[in-house]
Amino acid sequence: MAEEDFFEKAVSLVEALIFASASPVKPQAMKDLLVSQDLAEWGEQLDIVLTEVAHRYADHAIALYAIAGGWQFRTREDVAPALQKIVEKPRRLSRSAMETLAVVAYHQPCTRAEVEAIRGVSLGQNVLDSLLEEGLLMPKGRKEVPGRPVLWATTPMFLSVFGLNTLADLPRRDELVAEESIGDEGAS
Amino acid sequence: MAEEDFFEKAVSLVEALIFASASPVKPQAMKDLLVSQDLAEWGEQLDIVLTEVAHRYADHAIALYAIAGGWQFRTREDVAPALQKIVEKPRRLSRSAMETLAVVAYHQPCTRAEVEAIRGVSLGQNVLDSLLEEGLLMPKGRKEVPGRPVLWATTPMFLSVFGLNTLADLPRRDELVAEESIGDEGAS
Amino acid sequence: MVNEVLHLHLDGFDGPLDLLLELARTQNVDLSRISILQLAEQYLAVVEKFRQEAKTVRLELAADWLVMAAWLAWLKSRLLLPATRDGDKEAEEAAGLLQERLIELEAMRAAASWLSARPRLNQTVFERPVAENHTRIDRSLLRVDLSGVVLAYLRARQRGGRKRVYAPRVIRYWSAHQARAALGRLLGCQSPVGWRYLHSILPDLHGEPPVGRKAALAGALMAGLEMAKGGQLELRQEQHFGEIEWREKE
Repeated sequence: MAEEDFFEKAVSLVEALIFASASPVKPQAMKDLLVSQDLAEWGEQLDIVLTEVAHRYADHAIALYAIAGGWQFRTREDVAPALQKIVEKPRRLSRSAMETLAVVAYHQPCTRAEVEAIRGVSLGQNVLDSLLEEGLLMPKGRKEVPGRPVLWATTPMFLSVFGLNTLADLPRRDELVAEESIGDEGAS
Repeated sequence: MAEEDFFEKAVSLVEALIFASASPVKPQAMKDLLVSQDLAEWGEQLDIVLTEVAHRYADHAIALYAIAGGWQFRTREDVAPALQKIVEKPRRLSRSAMETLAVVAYHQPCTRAEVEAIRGVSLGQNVLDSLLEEGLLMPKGRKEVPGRPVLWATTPMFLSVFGLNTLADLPRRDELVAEESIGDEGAS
Repeated sequence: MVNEVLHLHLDGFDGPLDLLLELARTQNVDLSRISILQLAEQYLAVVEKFRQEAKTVRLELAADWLVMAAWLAWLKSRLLLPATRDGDKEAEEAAGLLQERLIELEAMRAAASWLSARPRLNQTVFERPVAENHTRIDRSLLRVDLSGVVLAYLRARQRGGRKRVYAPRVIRYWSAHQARAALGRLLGCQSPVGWRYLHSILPDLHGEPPVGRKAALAGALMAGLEMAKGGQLELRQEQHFGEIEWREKE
């Protein structure tokens, strides 16, 4: 088998592995697969393999995304409006819920009181409940202060739902505000 | 939009729909989708659209399959074996089979009646059959008593299954702690 | 009714901080350069306006607003004082803190709208809803080990052993019938005459359980009583629980 054929085989295997999974596939799982198929050298050059996999989908309605530390095929955004009518839509999150989620995303792990202090309003139980129900927030230990309040953090599901690879993909604060004043769509 | 673009859009929508569906997609669902997107004419020529979808995957590790009256993407058959993970769920021997095997191991060669006498229960034919099927027991001549019953013994397979070198590697009966209590157990 | 109008109106904002942020925006400058004094005045003006409209304020509805108003009134008074006074630094710090909170709130607002604008899974993008199952279950192997064999053997022996000796225990009581026969034999030989202990006719009962000995004694007594009634012998007992004696009837 020529060098090229080995590469093709590695690309096919990685493509199949990602496609066969319902959740994002971690690079380690791809490496394990390539090693098991005597393609360890391509496991070392996973970036090239993944680039080729993504390239295969250049003209497709599906694309390869880096999600929550793994890789996943998802439909492209431009086909979404058509599909939305067919696939059941999840509920939209309220503005308070989105803000609470944003505060936790940027300040995690943080307590309920901290979220309230930043937003300047008390946090309704239904808001917290809706975020927990969607699997976007999770408790992450307790803060060692009197009362030992629960600390909240975002879940891997949060990354997955918003198409982020890591929390570092969130825009920096200065980028946010700059964007805001340019767009100036305001929150009001 | 040119005629070609409409075709491309129809192909993309059908591809995305099949991708995003949990079960094989029926032609009617595809037609409904195309009609809803003002692509009814391509809904009428679904075969051409599906052929093009399949064509997009010609060099992929994934292919479009007609399954149960619908269409679904699946890993290509030549790639699937590489993804296969074999989970070993070994069978266990039934309790009676295990006891029978153990009695034969310690008393071989012995007749069925002898096994029954030691175990204190009759030996079902299915138990004996299962041990023969597994290749753990074998007949070894006949006992020269009236009726000439078959004598049973363990096989070399028995040794390999249990990781024994020879039968002498079995713990001796007098080494078994509970042995004494077996001997005069009856009195209690 | 009017109270509710006030409440509903202010409720258009997510609390006093939200209103402050909105007011700060009307200053049309970078948040880090807004005038806190101007902001405090604007806030107090808005709250005062609602107060007048409402005539009376239901405190439980507007507590947050009033606390903020009181605090801002204090801040305003300090900021208005000449810069040389002691309170100056304190007020500046408080103003800085408020500014920081507004900047943070604005950033979080922006983050929320950034997140809202993201393609959302199963809303604007779709993943493959089910995984292919490439797991094959291999049931061909036997799960057995040597200790299993040994255990099974012990179990078999135990059960088999129990079975072999299991039989209802036959307790051989020395019966009244046997006692009668023994007494009959003694009556015939008439060698030493006189009272004799009844228990002396019992066989050697060593090794018998106590219940066996008692049963034998009871049997002997029954036989003795029967034969006394028949006039063949006499029985006596000197005291309660004393020895029972017998002799041949003359």
